[in-house]
Amino acid sequence: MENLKAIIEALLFAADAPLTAARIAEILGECDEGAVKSALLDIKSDYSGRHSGIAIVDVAGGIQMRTREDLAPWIRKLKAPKAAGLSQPALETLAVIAYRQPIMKSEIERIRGVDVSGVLKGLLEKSLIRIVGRKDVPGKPIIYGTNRHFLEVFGLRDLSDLPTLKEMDEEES
Amino acid sequence: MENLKAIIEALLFAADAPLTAARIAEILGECDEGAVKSALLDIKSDYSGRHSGIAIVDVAGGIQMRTREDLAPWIRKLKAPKAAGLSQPALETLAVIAYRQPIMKSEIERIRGVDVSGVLKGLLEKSLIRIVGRKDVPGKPIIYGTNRHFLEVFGLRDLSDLPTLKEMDEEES
Amino acid sequence: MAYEIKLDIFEGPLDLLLYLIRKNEIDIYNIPIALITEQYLGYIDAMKSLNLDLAGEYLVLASTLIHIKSRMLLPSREEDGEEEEDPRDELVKQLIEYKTFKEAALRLNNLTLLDRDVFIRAATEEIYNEPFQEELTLEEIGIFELVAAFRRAIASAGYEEALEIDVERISLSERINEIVDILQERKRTTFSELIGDRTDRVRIIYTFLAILELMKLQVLRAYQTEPYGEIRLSAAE
Repeated sequence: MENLKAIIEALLFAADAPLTAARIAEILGECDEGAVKSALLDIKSDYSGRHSGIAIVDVAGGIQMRTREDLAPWIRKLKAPKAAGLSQPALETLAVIAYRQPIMKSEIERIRGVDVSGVLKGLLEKSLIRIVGRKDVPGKPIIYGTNRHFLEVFGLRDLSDLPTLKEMDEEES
Repeated sequence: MENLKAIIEALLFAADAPLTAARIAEILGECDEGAVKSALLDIKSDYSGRHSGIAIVDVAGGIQMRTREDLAPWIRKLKAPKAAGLSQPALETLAVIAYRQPIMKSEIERIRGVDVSGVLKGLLEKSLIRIVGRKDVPGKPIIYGTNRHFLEVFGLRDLSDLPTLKEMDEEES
Repeated sequence: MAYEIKLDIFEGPLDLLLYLIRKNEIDIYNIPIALITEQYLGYIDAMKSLNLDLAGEYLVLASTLIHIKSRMLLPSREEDGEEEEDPRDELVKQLIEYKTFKEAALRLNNLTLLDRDVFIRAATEEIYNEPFQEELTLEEIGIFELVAAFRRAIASAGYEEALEIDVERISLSERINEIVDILQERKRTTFSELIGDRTDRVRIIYTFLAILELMKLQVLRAYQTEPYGEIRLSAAE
């Protein structure tokens, strides 16, 4: 069904976050998830087959249209003034939170050896992390975790997709 | 040149406003506007030829990727206000109620500077707030507070789990 | 100057220490504390002399290093044949943990980053030919978004006093909500029932304040049949 593919293509294009097959099926109404999934596979191979500048990728539990990675230099020229990317303190803090979540601020500071107040605030504003709750200890400290947007930004399907943490084994050397 | 088309496709996709052939040629550097224009025509006919859900249209003196007009009903479903969704005004009103409860409508309006009747109705329907009672002053104004459902939605055990502004400011310091 | 300082390149005292270890090609499990302490203090002095804003954390680690150094100088006492722990152990553990995450950060940075390596569509409404109101689903809203929304709301109100959210006020609201819940279920209750067997003073005070507030709001009525007698509460009609 050619039109099904066209509709899904348009939905992927218009969505501002990754879409799940279930959500697409829900929008389509009389269409089951299996049909959506096979149409998605078709679309994916169409795009890569015709060497499109747009790629269809699995990310953050859904599917999203993105520009092809090797074309980044051109897109960056288009978007010139906005320098993207994260600062070193933000990356380090994010790494600690991603691998150790849920985690308290004091714990992050113990690991990084520096105050992380400003960095946390910035990460919250970028929606990369979120407040998960409060720990049930005196003072009820706030605990942090990563957000779904974190997965989207780092192109991860889920947290198990994180690069493995090379914990240096003390016994080793 | 297949890659030229891919680059232009990616640029059209990533641009936040219609692009002119001149701008695209400028980004590409060693490419003249004529070549860009003919590539654009190619891309246009590629998209319409394969009945893509995405159309390449001339608009506002430039060229833009858009969803195909006849697919609008589906896109509208994707973008429809979500049953469990909150608009920015609703979120702000909810926040004022959460932090200032029990609070009268007039007080919320004084803080927000706008009429909040409709928003309050929506929040009551979503069971995020409730009527706590009526204040004993002329007109017996209704007083609002949050509901148990509010705590559930935000994953709070009780209201004292709400971060104080001071805590959030400390993150900044 | 003996030490070339680029403070910006260090992410903190642990990072500086890792740098010194790397520079001296030292085994992280066997740090020559005297040498490292000397170099570390050299950096600190240089930073000070450059009037660089030295974060307190650098000084804390300096004192830790000096402390370890002095402990290393003491002859090790082997009591009851038990081996004394190496004074450096704690620091080594901390350094290794930090190093692990520093490397993890590097690996994160090597992933395909959105808005750096790949891009999603940036244009919004105009592509649908009609505007849509953006709404967030409840799952997308977290506590931070709520706090941020409150901040925006009171910022536009333009007065400062509203900026304070104190814990007392929130606790009072909490108590008020609990009492309203109870009254909606049972229509009447008593003060001692509300307190229950929990006797902490703060709870008693907030309960009392909440009742006063609710009386003022005419949400409940309070009766007392005798002085110092049980306070009976019922939902106002």
